[in-house]
Amino acid sequence: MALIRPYGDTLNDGKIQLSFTLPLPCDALGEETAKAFAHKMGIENVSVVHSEALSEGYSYYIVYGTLTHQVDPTSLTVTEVETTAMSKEAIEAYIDTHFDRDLVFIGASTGTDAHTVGIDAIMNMKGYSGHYGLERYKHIKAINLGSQVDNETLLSEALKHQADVILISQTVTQKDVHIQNLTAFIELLEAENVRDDFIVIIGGARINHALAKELGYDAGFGPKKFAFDVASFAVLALHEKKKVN
Amino acid sequence: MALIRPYGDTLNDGKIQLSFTLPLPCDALGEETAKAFAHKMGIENVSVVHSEALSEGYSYYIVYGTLTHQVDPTSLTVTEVETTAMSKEAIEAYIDTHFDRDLVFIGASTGTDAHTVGIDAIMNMKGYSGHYGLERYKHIKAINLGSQVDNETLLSEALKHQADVILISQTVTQKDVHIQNLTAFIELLEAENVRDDFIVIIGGARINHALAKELGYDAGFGPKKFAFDVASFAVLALHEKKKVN
Amino acid sequence: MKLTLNEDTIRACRTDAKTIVDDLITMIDKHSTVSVERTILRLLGIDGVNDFDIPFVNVLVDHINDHADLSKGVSHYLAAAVKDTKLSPQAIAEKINASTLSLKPYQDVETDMAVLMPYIESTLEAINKQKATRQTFMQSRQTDQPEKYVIVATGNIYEDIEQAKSAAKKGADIIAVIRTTGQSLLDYVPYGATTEGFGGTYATQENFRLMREALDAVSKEEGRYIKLVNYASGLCMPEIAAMGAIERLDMMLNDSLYGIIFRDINMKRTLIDQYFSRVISAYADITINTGEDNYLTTSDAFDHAHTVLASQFINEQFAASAHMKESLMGLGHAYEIDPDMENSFLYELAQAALSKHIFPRAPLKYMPPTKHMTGDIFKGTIQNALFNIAAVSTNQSIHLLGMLTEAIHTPFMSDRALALDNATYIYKAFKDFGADIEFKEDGLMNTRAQDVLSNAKALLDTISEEGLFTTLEKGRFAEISRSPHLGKGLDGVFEKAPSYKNPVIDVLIKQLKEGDTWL
Amino acid sequence: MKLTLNEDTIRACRTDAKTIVDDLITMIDKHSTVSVERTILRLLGIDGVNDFDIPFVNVLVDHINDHADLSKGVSHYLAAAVKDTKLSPQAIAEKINASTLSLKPYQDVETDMAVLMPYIESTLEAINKQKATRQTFMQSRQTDQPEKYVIVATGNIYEDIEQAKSAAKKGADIIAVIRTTGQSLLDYVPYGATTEGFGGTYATQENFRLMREALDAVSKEEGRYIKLVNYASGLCMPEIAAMGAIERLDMMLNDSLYGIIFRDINMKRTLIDQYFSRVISAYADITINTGEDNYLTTSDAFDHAHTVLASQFINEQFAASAHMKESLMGLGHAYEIDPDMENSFLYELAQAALSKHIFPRAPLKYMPPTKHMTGDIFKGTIQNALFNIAAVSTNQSIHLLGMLTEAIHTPFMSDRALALDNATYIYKAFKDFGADIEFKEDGLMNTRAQDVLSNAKALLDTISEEGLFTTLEKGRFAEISRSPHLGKGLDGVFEKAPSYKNPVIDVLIKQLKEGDTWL
Ligand code: B12
Ligand code: B12
Ligand SMILES: Cc1ncc(COP(=O)(O)O)c(C=O)c1O
Ligand SMILES: Cc1ncc(COP(=O)(O)O)c(C=O)c1O
Repeated sequence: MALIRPYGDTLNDGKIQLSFTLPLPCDALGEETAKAFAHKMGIENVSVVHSEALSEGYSYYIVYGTLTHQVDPTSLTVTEVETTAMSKEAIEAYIDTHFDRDLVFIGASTGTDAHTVGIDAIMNMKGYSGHYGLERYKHIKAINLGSQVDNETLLSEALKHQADVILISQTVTQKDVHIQNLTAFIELLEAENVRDDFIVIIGGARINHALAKELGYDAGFGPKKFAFDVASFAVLALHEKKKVN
Repeated sequence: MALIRPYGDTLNDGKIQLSFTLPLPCDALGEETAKAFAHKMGIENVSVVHSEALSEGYSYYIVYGTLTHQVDPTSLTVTEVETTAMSKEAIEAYIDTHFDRDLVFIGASTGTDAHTVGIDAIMNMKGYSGHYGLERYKHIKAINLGSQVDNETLLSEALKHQADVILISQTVTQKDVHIQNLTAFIELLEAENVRDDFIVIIGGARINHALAKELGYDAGFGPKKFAFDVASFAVLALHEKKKVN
Repeated sequence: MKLTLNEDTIRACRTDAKTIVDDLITMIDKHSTVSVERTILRLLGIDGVNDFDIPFVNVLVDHINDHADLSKGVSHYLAAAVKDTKLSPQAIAEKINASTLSLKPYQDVETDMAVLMPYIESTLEAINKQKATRQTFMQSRQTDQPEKYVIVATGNIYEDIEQAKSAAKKGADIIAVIRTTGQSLLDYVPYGATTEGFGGTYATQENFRLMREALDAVSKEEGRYIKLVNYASGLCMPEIAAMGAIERLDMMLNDSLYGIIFRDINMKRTLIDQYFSRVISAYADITINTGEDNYLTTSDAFDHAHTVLASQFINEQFAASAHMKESLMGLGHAYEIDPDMENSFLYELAQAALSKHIFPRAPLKYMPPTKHMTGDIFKGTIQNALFNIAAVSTNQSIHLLGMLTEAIHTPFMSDRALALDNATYIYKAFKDFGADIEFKEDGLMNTRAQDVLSNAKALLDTISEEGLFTTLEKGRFAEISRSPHLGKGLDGVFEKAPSYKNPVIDVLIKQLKEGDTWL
Repeated sequence: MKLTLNEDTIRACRTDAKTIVDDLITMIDKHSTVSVERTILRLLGIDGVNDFDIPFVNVLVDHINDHADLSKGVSHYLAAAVKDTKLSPQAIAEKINASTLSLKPYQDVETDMAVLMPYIESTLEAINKQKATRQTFMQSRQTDQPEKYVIVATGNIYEDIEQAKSAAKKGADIIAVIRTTGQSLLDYVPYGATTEGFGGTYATQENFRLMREALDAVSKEEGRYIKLVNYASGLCMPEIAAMGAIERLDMMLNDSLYGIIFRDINMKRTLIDQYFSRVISAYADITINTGEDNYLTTSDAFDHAHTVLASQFINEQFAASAHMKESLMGLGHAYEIDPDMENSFLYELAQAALSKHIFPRAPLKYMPPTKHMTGDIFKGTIQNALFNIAAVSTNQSIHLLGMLTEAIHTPFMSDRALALDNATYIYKAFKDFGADIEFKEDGLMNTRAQDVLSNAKALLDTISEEGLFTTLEKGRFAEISRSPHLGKGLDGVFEKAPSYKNPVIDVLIKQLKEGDTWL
C-alpha cells in the first residue's frame, strides 16, 4: 500500500487544476455551482481563479484546489500490449525462422474516415518519426487500401489477398463513430465466420489496447507507436496462433 | 430541481479538463494512475491527452473526460455581501444624513505581508480601475498604515484614532499564513474586549465573504471590488450597529 | 515590412498557371455532370425530397438518365416539359417522382430556353436580394484587421447555433459550419434540419437558413455582420454553391484539388463541378476558400511550402476563368512548420508575407497549426499565439483561429472562446508591428521567400509541361497520387451532346462579363 | 535590430548618475551598521547559533554595543581579544555567549589588524576555491541565448530541492530560492536547514549549502552548470552576501532601493549595507540582480518606464563604486505593460532593446509579466510567450521565466515546467529573429525608445540636483514615499569612530583594485 495524491509543491498536497464550462450565466451563482462541482469531485480549498462569460447562458471557469482522493498505484493493472517490441531486423529474422512464407498485412482507414496519415505512418515505406513502415520490411507484404474504405470492402480484399493481419485506423471519434464502425467490423467477421482467420489490430490517436480488447480486437495502438511495435505484436501472435491450430 | 452538468459542445455532456502532477515516473503506470484519479473524481471516458516527465520521479498529466456528477444550481446559496453597492456620491450623502460626524476608516496590510497595492486600491486617493479610493470620500477620514503592520500596532492605532472601521489586506496565502494572521487579530480584539467597537473588513486576491464570516469578520472582499463596495457595506453596517446600541 | 522579390518570376508563375488551367477548360467545356444538372434544377426552383428522402433534383436527373438521354442536359427536358405542360419545374419534378409524368417523350423535340427564363430570373432575383442585404449589413463593418474565423462542428445544427452565437459574442467575424465526415461522398444533398453528424453537421439548405437567421440576429445585436461559411465541395459542389447563394452564405470552401487529393474524388468530375460552382459564387459575391493549406498536413511544411504557392497560382487562374473577382479569391495557406524546427517563426512569417505580396488583393485564408498540435494545450496556446502574430503582422484577411484542443476533439465552446481571446490580445499587442519593422535585405526571411518563389516557379514550369492530371498522378501535391480514371463520382460525368444547353450558366456569365451582377 | 539613440544623452545620464552616487559615498564611508559588523565577524570565520537560536555574530555585536563602544568596529575588539587570548574568533564568540569572556576591557587598547589576517585569508581562500570550482563548471556552458531563470518557493528547503532538480532537467539555467515573507525585516540570519517558510524559504547558510550540493549533482548529470540565486537584501544584506560567497551562490538579488521602497527599510542603513555587500559580491564573482523592475508593480509600466531606466543608471554607478565589473551588473527591467494597451508588445520590445543598447555588457535581468497576470492561465501563457519573444529577440541575459499561475500561487512544479517549455519553444522559433529585422527609423519603437531615454535623462537631472534622499521622499520611484529618518533598521546605523577599522573590506578592495581577485 503506497497511497499517493497529486503534487503541487509539497508531497501529497493534492493540488489540481480544472477547467470547464457551465450552462449558466457568469455570476456569483455560476461560480458557486463551479465550486459545488469541484466539491462533488472530492476537491477541497476550491479556488475559482478565473470566470468568463461565453455568451448569455454559458460561462467558463478555471479552478484550483486540493484533491482529497488517494490512489495506490501498485494496486492498478496496466492494460498494454505485453509483447516486447523487436527491431525491424529482429522481426524480419523472426519471420524467416518461424514461418515458411511471407506474411500479408492489409490495412485501411475505414468507414467515412479520410485520415490516412496514421495508417500510412505504420504501413508506408517512409514510415514516421524515423521508423520505417511495413512496406520496407522483408518477408512482409503490406497492402494499404487508403481511406474511406468500408468494412465490406476491407474484408473482401483481406480474403482476396489471404491476409494474415488486418490493420484498421480510426481517427474521427466524435460521438463514438469509431466505436460503431469498429463494432460493425467485428460483427461482420463473426457473421462471415472468419474472425479467427486474422489477427486484427486497430490504431489511432484515441485508440488504446484496453479499448481494442473490449471491442474484440487482438490489439490496439495509439500515439507514439510505430511499425515495429505493431509488427512485433503481430508476428508473435501469428506464431502463437499457428501453434494452437 | 434543474440538474446540470458541465458543457463541452452538447448540453449536459459533462466535458471537463484537468491537469495535475503525480509523484510517479512518466510511464504507463503513471498514466493509469492519472486515470484512476479521474475515475475517483467521477469522470468517465477519461482521456489522458498529454503526459510529460518533470523529473525522474514526477510526471504531469492533462486529462479530458466526462463528469458524471450533476448539480442543481437552484439548491445552492451564495455567500456574498448582501448590501447593494452605492455610488461614492450616494455614500457621502448617506453619511451626511445618518451620522452626525465623519467616519474613520483605518487600514493596513498586516503581518509580514508587504503587498500594498490592494489596500491602496481601496484607500488611496487615486483608487483603482477608475474608482476613487476612500481618501477622496467626503465625510470619511481614511488612514492607511501601509504594509508589514503587526496586529498589535493596527489595534493600538485604531483605538488611538477612534476608528469606526478597520480594513485589513492579506495577499500572501501560502500555507494559510493569512488564516493564522487573521485569526490572531480577531482573538486580539476579543481578548481586549473591543470586537464590537469596530466593523472589521478583510480583503485580498484570495479572500471572499464566506471566508471572512467563517473567521469572525464582518465582511470580506476579493478581486474586482472597489472602495464604493466596501464603503457601502461599512456605512450600512455602522448605521445598523448604531440602531442596535 | 516588405519582401524583396523578383516581380518577373511572379509574372512568369501566373503565365504558367494560366497555361495549366486553359488546358483544362477545353475538357470542362465539353462535359457536364449529374451534379451540374441537379444544380440547374435547383436554380430553376426545384427543392424538396420524396418519401425516401431522395431530393427531387436527383429523382429528375436519374429519371432522365434512366429513361432518356442526359447528354442533352436537363434544361432541354425541362424547357420542353414546361412549355408542354405549363407546369412549373417543381410541379414537374413532383409528377415525375409520382410517376405521373415521363420526360422520355421530350427527348428529341426542339426546345427554346426562353420558357425557363422566368424561373431563372426569379432565383437570381432572390440571390440579388441576399447580396443587397449583405451589402447593407457590411456597411457597419471594420476591415482594418484580419477577420477572425472559427468553426463549429457539433454535428447538431441547434448546438452549432449556440456555439456560433457564443463565438460571435467573443469577437468572431466568421463562422464556418463544418460538415459531417461522410457527406462529401454523398451524390445528393441531404434535406432539412439535422442533428446527427460526426465531426461536423450536414450541409442542408435548412441548416444554412437556420444558421444564417441566428447569425443575422447576433449581427444586429453586435452591430457587426457575422459571416457564414460552408463547404461547396465533394460530389455536390455546385449544388451547394447554389444553396449558399440562395441562403446568403458569405464564403464557401471550394477546391477540387482538395477533393481529388483528400477525398479521392475523380478529377474530371470535380473540376467540371468546380467551374460551375465558382461561376455561381462569383455571381453571388461569395468568397471561396481554397484548400492548398491541407497539403502541409501530409507533406512537410518547410520542404513543400512551394507546392502551396504553386497551387495558389493555379487556383487563382481557376477562379479567374470562372469570372471571379480577386476580392473573392480566398486562397489558402497555413502555419504548419514543425515547432521543433529552429527559426520556425521566421519561416512562417516569410511565407505569410510572400503570399500577401503575391496576392495583395485576394482575401487570403490563413490556416492555423493543426498537424503539430498535441495534447499539450499550453504549448498549443503558444503555437496559436505565434500563428496569430504572423497573421496580424502580415495582415492576412481570413484568419482561421487555431484551437488549443486541435489534437483532441472538435472545438468545445470554451476552446473557441480561448482562441478568440488569444487572437484579440495579439491583434492589440502587435497592432502596428508589421508596419514598424523591415526584413533585412539579405536576411533569413527574405532569402527564404525568394527560395520558395523560385521553387514554385520550377514546379509550375513542370506542371505546365506535363499537365495537371499527370501532376496529380505523380503525387506532386500532398504526396498523394490520384489517377484520372479512378476516384468517386466518375460515373456522373458525361460528354455534352451537340444540342446541350445550360441556360443558367449562360445568364450568369453574361452578367458577370458585363460586370452587371447587380440587377 | 538596432535603435537609433543619441549617445550624448546616454553619456549625460551616466554623468548624472555618478554625481548622485558620489554624493552618497561620503555618507556611506562615514558610517557602519550592525549588519556590516556581523558580516566582518562571519568573514572572520564565526558561525553558529546559541541555545536561543541567536547567531553568535549577533551575540557578539550586541555584547559590544551593550558593554563597549561599537563605533570602533568589531574588528578592533576581535583583534585585541585574539591577540590577548590566542583564541580563534569563533572560540571568542562562544565564550562571550557563555559569559565567560567580556570585550569591554579591550575598548581602549591599541590594536593591530594583522592578527586577524590569517582568519580573513582563510575565508578568502575558501571563496577563491569556490570561484575556481564555478569557473571549471562554467567551461561546459553555452552562452548564446538568455539564461533561463526560475524560482522555487515552497518554504521547505527539501521540497525546494525537488522542484529545483525538476526545473534543471527541464532546461533551467538558474534557480532562485525565494525567501519567506518575513525574513528581510529580521535583524539576524536564521540558522540551519529549514522547512517552514511562507511564500519562500529562509535564507540560511545550510540551506544555501544543501541547494548548491543538489544543483552541483544535477549540473554534473546534465553536463551544464546550474546557477544558484538568493537574496542579499533586507536588514542582513552584507551577511547574506558573505554567506553566498562562501557557499558559491552565483547571483544575489541586491538592491537597497528595493528594500527602501518595498520593505520600508531605512535608506541610510541599507545603502551602507549595500556598499559592503557589493564589494563582497564583486570579489566573489557573484552577479547582482537589481530591482527597479518592481517599480512597475505599483506604477504604470508605460508612463513610468523612464524611472526604471534612471534607476538602472544609478544602480550601475552604485555597483561601480563597489568595484564591480560590468559583467556582474544584473540590472533589472521588466515586461509589465498592461496587455490591454494597443501595441503593448512594440513598447515592450523597444524598452528591452533600449536597456540592452545602453548596458551592452551588463547581464540584464529581465522580469516577466506579474502585475497584469490573472487567473486566466491560458492568457497568462500567451503573456509569457510574448515576453519570451522580447527576451530572445533583444538577447537579454538573465531571463526570469513567467509563471502561468503568477496570480494564484507560488509556482508548482508543473507551472515551472510549462514556463520552461514555453521559453525553450520560443528561443528555438525566434532564434535569429532579432538579427533578421530592423526597426523603422521613424517608427513607433524607435520613437518610444528615444522618448524613454530623454525622460530618464530629465529625471536624472532632477535627482542629481535634489539628491537621492529627496527623490525617495518625493516618491519618484514606484510612487512610494520614504523618509531618511524613518524605516526599519535605522537604530543599527552608527557613525564610525576615528579609529574604526574594517580590515576585510580593505583587503577586498585592494585586491579588486589590483584586478587581483584570483589568488
Ligand atoms: C491531418 C489532419 C487532417 C487531414 C488528413 C489528411 C490525411 N490524408 O490523412 C485533413 C485536412 C484531410 C483532415 C480532414 C478532416 N479532419 Co482532421 N485532422 C488532421 C490532424 C491535424 C492531424 C492528424 C494526423 O495526421 N496525425 C498524425 C498521425 C501520424 O497520428 P495518428 O493518426 O494518431 O497515428 C499514430 C497512432 O495513432 C498510430 N495509428 C494510427 N492509425 C493506426 C492504425 C493501426 C493499425 C495502428 C497499429 C496504429 C495506428 O500510429 C501513428 C503513428 O504513431 C488532426 C489534429 C491533430 N493534430 O491530431 C485533425 C483531426 C483528427 N481531424 C478531425 C476532423 C473532425 C476532420 C474532419 C472530419 C473535419 C471535417 N468535418 O471536414 C475532416 C474530414 C476527414 C474525414 N472524413 O475523416 C478531428 C477529429 C476529432 C475527433 N476526435 O473526432 C481532429 C482531431 C481535429 C479536430 N480537433 O477537430 N484532417
Ligand atoms: C505587485 C506584487 C508584489 C510587489 C508588491 C508591491 C506593493 N507595494 O504592493 C512586490 C514586488 C514587492 C511583491 C513582493 C512579494 N510577493 Co508579490 N505579487 C505582486 C503581484 C504581481 C500583484 C499583486 C497586486 O498588486 N495586485 C493588484 C491588487 C489591486 O489586487 P488585490 O491585492 O487582489 O486587491 C484587490 C482586491 O483583492 C481587494 N482588496 C485587497 N486588499 C483589500 C483589503 C480590503 C480591506 C478590501 C475591502 C479589499 C481588498 O481590492 C483590490 C481591488 O479590487 C502578485 C501576482 C498577481 N498578479 O496577483 C504577486 C503575489 C501576490 N506575490 C507573491 C509573493 C509570494 C511575494 C513575495 C512574498 C515573494 C518573496 N518571497 O519575495 C514578496 C514579498 C512580499 C511580502 N513580504 O509580502 C505571491 C503570493 C502567493 C500566495 N498566494 O501566497 C503572488 C501571488 C505571486 C506568486 N504567484 O508567487 N509582490
Ligand atoms: C478546401 C476544402 N474543402 C473541403 C474540406 C473538407 O470538407 P468536406 O470533406 O466536407 O468536403 C476542407 C477541409 O479542410 C477544405 O479545406
Ligand atoms: C532586488 C530585490 N530584492 C529583494 C526582493 C525580495 O526579497 P526579500 O523581501 O526577501 O528581501 C526582491 C523581490 O522581488 C527584489 O527584486
